[in-house]
Amino acid sequence: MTVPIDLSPDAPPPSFVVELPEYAGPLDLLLSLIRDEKVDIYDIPIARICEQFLARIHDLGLNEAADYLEMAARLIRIKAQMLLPRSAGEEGWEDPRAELVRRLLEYQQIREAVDVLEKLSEDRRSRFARSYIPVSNAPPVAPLSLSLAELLAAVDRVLRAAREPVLHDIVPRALDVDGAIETVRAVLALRSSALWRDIVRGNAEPWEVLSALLALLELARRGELRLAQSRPFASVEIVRESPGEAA
Amino acid sequence: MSPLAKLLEAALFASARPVPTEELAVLDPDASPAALQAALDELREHYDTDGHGVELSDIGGGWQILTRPEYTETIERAQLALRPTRLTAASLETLAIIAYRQPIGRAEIEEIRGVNVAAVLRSLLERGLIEATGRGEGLGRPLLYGTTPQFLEQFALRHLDELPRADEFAVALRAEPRPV
Amino acid sequence: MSPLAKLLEAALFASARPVPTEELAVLDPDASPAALQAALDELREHYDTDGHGVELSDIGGGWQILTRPEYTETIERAQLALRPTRLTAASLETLAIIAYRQPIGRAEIEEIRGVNVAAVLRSLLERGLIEATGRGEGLGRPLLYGTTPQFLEQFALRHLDELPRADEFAVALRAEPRPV
Repeated sequence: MTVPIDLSPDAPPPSFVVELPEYAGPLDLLLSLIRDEKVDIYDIPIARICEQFLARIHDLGLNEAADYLEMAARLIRIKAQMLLPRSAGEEGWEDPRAELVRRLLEYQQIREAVDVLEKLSEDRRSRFARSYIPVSNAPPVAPLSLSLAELLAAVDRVLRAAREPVLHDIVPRALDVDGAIETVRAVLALRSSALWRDIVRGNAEPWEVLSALLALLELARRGELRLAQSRPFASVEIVRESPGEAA
Repeated sequence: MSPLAKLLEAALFASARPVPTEELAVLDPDASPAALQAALDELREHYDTDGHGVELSDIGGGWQILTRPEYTETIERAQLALRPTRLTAASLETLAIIAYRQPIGRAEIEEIRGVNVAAVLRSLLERGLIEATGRGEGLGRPLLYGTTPQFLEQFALRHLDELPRADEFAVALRAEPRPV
Repeated sequence: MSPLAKLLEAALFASARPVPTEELAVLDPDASPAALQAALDELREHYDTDGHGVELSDIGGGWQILTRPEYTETIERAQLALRPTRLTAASLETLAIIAYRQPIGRAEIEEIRGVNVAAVLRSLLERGLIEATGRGEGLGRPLLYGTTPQFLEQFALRHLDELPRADEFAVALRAEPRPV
């Protein structure tokens, strides 16, 4: 009656862990060389490290990897600069390794941050959140405010972005909003509330759909009607709102 | 609670679906069917007598933990009390493309929009506005997406063909002789 | 448990994501912030002392019920739920840089890591751990990236400032004190 702990040999062998590239990048490789060689990062024996870096990327078959080659070139350049005679005297001399050291230290800091994140994510990975939410128990997600007009405006944006030249001259007056307003008023004169499909017939032309939408928005703005949704995703109800009428 | 009851609670909580008794048995191969049933009863009892907001239910082909019906309404009401959220422009555009080009795969959407749409697709799926409707041809048989019945409800449409056709829509916004 | 604690339990069970305190407050508009906190404490206490398979945590900017770690392997072996895959070293490095330096552009990340990060950025975006938060100055107005609430959730953080400060890291890399 206890939690079974599987210690059987058929648990996946540890070697089965996905093998990542040995180094996360040239700086990682460089840092590990510096660590292996136990040299001071502020006084890197550049010739030796450079040689080992080249040997290591050769061994790893990284000769083709641009990122590693770029670092190799940089090391060679620093090595050459180190060999130059210090002409201006000790005062003006700038250590050619300084920039590299700065980057290595910065990178080392990131590696420490990685350790922190790794530990945090392991903690969280070991706990499950609820994954199955039955439909009837919807999570407290805010309802969605989304109208057909917004969707159609998005279609328009996409179309314009997709075929720029086709849609240049836009004359919105092709719509008959006034006519649609009359239609809506006529429907609401007969009934106190209506649905979208009472206003626009099923096979309506696009301009009719758009006109009706704009008409509804306009009438809602003027306070002649109210657009209501009893719950998220329910049909939009168009409710008459006459100021003179008792509620 | 007993160790097995606690394990069952954790497993039912984490499970991606209701879990039939046979599958729960896998959790502890040493537990007899009677012991398993006893632990399930214990968990149910605990929820019922100890004043919890959830209950253990075995309807619908498996065991699951559900919120108690008396709280459902409050939770749903709270949902309405929240300020309605709006879709972002990116989501709207992706939704528009899916509405008009369904079934459509992610790669095709990204080609039209010119940006990665993975996160947007996830949020539209979560919203229940789109769903995977099948798989396409070609490499990896990509998922194809389409709109859901909820999408129609959101716009108070009966059928998809009540949407203005895309080409008509384009035409509707262009210079046309004024109708009527 | 108190009625409010039960209601909170029901609501948290009904959510797959952490629920911010403000959203929980909507559930009972009459409850004061102190009462809400007391009920959350009560629920947490109840899970901890009454031997449950789950616990209450406040991470990712909200409250969330999670299973206790000791059950994870068993649940995963029974294939009732799967742990998310681990991030690769490259992804973690990139994510660490973004977490500490946000908002930050791709070029700057590549400068720090010394490698091309285009593919890694794409995968982090897909996982919803980072997002484009704006555009930087300069040539081509590059996209700048920042972490998402999901990042906090996945790393069990309440706020970004729970991360150790960068200057707390032992930057000095004098591996071995060398005699000079």
